[in-house]
Amino acid sequence: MAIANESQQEEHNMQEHHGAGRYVVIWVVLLVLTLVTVFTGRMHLPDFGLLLALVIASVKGTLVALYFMHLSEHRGANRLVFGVSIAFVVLLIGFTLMDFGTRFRLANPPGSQYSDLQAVDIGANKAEGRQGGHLDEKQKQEKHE
Amino acid sequence: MTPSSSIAAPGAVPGHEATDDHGHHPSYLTDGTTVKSWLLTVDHKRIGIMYMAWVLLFFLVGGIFALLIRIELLTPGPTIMDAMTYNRVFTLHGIVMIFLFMIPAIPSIFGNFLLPLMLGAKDVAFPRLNLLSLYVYLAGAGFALWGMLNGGLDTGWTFYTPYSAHTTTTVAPVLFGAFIIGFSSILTGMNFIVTTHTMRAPGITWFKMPLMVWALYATSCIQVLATPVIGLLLLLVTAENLFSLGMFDVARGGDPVLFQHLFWFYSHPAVYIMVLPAFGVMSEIVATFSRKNIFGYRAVAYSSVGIAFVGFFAWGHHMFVSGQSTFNAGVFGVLSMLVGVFTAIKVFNWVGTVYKGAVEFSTPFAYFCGFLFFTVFGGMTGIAVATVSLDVPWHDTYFVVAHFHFIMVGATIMAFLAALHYWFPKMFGKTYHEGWGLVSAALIILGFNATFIPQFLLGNAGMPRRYYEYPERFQALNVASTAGASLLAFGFIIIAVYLTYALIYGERADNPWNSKGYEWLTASPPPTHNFIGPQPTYPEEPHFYVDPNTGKGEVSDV
Amino acid sequence: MSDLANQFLFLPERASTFAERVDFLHYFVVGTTMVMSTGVGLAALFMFFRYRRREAHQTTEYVVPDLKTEFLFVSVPLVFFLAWFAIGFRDFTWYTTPPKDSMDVYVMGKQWMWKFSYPEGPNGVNVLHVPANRPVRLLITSRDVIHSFYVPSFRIKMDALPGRYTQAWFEATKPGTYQVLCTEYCGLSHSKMLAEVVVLAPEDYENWLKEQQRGRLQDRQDALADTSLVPPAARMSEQGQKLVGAQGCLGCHSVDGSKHIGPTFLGMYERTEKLADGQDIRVDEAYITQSMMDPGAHIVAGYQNVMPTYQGKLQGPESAAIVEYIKTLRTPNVRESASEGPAYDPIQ
Amino acid sequence: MSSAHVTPGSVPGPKLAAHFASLEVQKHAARLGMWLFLATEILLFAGLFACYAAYRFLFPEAWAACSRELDLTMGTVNTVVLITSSFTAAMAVHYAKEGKNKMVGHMFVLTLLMAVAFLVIKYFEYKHKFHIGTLPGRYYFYEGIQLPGAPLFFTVYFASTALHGLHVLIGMTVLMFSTVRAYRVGDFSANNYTMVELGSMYWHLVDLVWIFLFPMLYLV
Repeated sequence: MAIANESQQEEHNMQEHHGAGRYVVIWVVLLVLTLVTVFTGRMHLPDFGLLLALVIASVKGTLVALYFMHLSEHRGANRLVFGVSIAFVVLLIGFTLMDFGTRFRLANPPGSQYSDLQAVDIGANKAEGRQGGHLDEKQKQEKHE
Repeated sequence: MTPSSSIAAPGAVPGHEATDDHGHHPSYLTDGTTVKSWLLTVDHKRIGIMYMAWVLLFFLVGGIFALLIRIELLTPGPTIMDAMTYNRVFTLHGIVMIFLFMIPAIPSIFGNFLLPLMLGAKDVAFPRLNLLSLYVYLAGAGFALWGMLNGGLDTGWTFYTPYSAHTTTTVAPVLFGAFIIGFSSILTGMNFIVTTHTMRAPGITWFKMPLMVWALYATSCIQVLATPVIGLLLLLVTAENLFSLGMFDVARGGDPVLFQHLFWFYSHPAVYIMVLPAFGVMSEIVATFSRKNIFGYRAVAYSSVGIAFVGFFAWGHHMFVSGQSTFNAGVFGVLSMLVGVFTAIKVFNWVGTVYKGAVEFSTPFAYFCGFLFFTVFGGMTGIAVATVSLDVPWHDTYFVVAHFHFIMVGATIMAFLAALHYWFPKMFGKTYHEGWGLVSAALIILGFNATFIPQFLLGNAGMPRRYYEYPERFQALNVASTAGASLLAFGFIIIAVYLTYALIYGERADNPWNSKGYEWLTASPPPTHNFIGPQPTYPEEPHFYVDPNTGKGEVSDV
Repeated sequence: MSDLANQFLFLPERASTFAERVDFLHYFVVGTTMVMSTGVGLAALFMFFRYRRREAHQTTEYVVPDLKTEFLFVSVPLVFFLAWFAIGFRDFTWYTTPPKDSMDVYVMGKQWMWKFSYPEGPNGVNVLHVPANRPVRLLITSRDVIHSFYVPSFRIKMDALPGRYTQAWFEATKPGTYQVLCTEYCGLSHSKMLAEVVVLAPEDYENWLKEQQRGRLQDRQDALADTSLVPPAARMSEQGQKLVGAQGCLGCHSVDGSKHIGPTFLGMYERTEKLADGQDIRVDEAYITQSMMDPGAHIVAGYQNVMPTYQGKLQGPESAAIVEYIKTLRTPNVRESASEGPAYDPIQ
Repeated sequence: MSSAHVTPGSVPGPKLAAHFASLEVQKHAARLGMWLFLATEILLFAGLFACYAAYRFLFPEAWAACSRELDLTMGTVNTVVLITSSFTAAMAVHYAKEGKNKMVGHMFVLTLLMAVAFLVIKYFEYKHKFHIGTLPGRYYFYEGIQLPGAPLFFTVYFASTALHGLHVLIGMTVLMFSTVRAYRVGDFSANNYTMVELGSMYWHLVDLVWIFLFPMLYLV
């Protein structure tokens, strides 16, 4: 039996052997990025703080995947698998958030940013836990708009 | 280009004589007869057979639950059980049929048995993981059964919170069992994907793979990508039920609709885990029994992958009236239509395959006819319930029940039975009685229709699902449905009897269909390492029934 | 014509504006499905016969579709599906966007009954009164698990989520009584969670509203076309609610948990009370009935023996109805006024 | 794989299972299988990420307040520890390719030590939370933050860190096998390092998940 083409290709790619220096560089970059994200995180940027942190995390994650996990040398199916799984995570989260953002406002959890209902309590212990909500007078008048 | 010699003369299969006549190479069935040689085998064929034994057992269990449900619904009031028992019975019917029967049925039995044979490989890529997946499945089934024997649960197989978080029935072990079965499903899926990528025999390029392999490949992708999400969700609900973790707890600001999003992110693709392998089986069968190349091979192959992909992004059509946003309903509605188009392509191409073919109306083909009927109507009613406003009255009524039984029970069981009959000689080297086969196929197709067509009408009339008692105006249709179910049960009994008989006393058969599928080019039953001697040359194309003298010379376009 | 179709499809009576839209699309979808699948089926049957096998090892021509055929296979269903979707989504948007002048009704599902209340008006258990030809917006919530509010004749359905509101609206087209079913599995008596919508002609509705506001008892029998539809327990509890008012129970017993001359009815059923003589008693049907007939037999600690006997004043069914009503007040933290918003009590 | 045999030649090589066409295929299969398995792990965490995203979207204020309640120093130290452990795991693969089995073992021991350090730090974080009452759902009794959604943050926090911690434990087990093999058998070489590679891939995934969990939980 001959070798499937894919396997040959991959073996060829994996023949490359890099010096340890490459790993050290990546490691240092990862540590620097960690410090950067902690620094920017402590600034508590109002709107895009989490976004910035996630962008930095994605850069770090990409470095780990490409170099520590050798995805830069893998081709074909391996990359596809990784790419598809990341895409599906993004789509799962995207569709779900889209729902919360566009829902009838009273159908979101009371007390949340996208609800007009006030939380009765935060449900902190066994005795509470009766989170409902009520409409403000103002909102009652507005609710048809 | 001329087809290979092995295509021209199906009788002269290399290694065939050696196996049967001289006995040097025992078949996989006789290669080791001890119990240990079965239980610890890594042979994909034996694992497939062991899966078959267990899966059929759970099919029986689920079927008994189904009959109990139908008997209970004979009268508007209580008939043979109380409400609590009924609620548990329909839940267990769902769980057993979905997690223990439908998901492993075709991939784990026929996929395991056939995938390496169809690819000309000696085994799947990870034989020991394959065996592990069987035992993981049994461990999960054990947990679930233990939970059932300890009272069972009454949440419905959808486990919606907050009900599942608070019910006092035995939720945790059954959920944990389903979680474990998820691992088995993932292992099988991984194994199939890697096998398809790395184990194809020389000459088998992607577009020379039989359509069954394409379908299994697409199924495996769904299994690998979707199952982890339900695994996590089952853990969260178990934790909610046992320790009040609070992830979906309304009293803490949690959102039960978020649970539904995550649940259907798995459970909608899971529908395709159940039905895509059925599409694969039917592609094989329609080609073999009309002795024709598949009309639009690439279209059928691509549509399998397309269904697998788009199927992931249609989940919200289960939630049109759940409080989900109108905007999301629109997005999911459009995406659901695409799934319908992919299925339509398949249906047209199957019918097109018969054109200028040579149809032999034997048992598997009878099931193909039933399958076509159930797929068309199950699929069209699926499109209908995904048509956003129509879902409002139909949601959670018997219309939906009838729709998914048409697809999952109708189409998938047709395919399961067709596969069982079609590959029975391959698996055991024997044939069954054709007359009984046709009679029971007719009975079963009739029985399905008699069971589920009244349920469509019940749904139109407004009877909600999971009802223990119902207003009297629904009784006539319920009685009709129960009558159909008993017909169905009768059909299954006949099949069980004549197949068992055939297993023992059946006539010796090698390739009774004169099929040219690659799996038929080795002996029936196949030897342990699948092929003996020089491996048969792979045909120019899968499903190839062209006259070797003229070849593809006369290509007729349509 | 459409009546015939409805009968053929077993569709229930069509009694709202939304139902007309849904049914139109329903006929369209069923019609095209039937035509197309009959076509495919006949083609298949014809070919099964025309191209039957003539010899065992028969070979066949190599037939592949050209691009045009495949394009047809894709585009024809796609066009139909998208057309259905376009109509369906238009109607759905219409259904999820209540008109501005619609009247609000609050709907609360709980295991296993429906409570209806109007922002300024009366409450009802398992019976919702609405005027015909006027848009009604339902603000639906649940107090425990997810329920789903379904009126087959109006073709409307919406889940009731605990702790928040979902909305649905309808405009009933003709007076009558229509059944409400729960379509989201909600536990033991899911299938008994029935209610009814009574659609009244506008002037009848005004009269009904006035009567309610005057607090007078209304003869329920007039409004109900089919008495078999409402489950007995729910009907009894509603009767009990009226009796409690009529017999003056509320003079001494509150239903909102506040302490008055007598113990509150709220959460009384199945509560364990300490009696004046130091014993514990579990409040069940027997105890409530006994306390109505012979109030002095067991006095709850902290209360005076001041209640008159109702022996002879209440018939057997009437006292049973009061017991049923008290049972419905079982869960603590009942909120009587609807506009306060959704509340949620986890099941213990 | 009963009929496996050792490839001929003086260099100790990996075993070729009978059903594979060649070693290349076998390695390719193993690697692809591992990537698929990692994909399932990513989607397992995706469920939690979706819960996180949904509730962060709904309760941004509670999220910010609760996130500040976490110990950023410990979190940062843990991130550094885990990244470094990932680095040593990568180095182990590097040495395995060069056939330096001792160094493979050393690198994995370092990795394992850092994994233990990670868990110890996590233990102290948990302990503090049990003390002040920043606990999931109904067990929440912290007075400092009274915003709706606060108990949910800690549900997400505990669920995701506990699941991640479980993966740290599984990863440690996997690496331990490779470590023992590197010291005892010492047959890793340029054409036999799949076991080291796959083990370290798993460990990188554990790191990868934490790289995302860290900003999500500590730096909102």
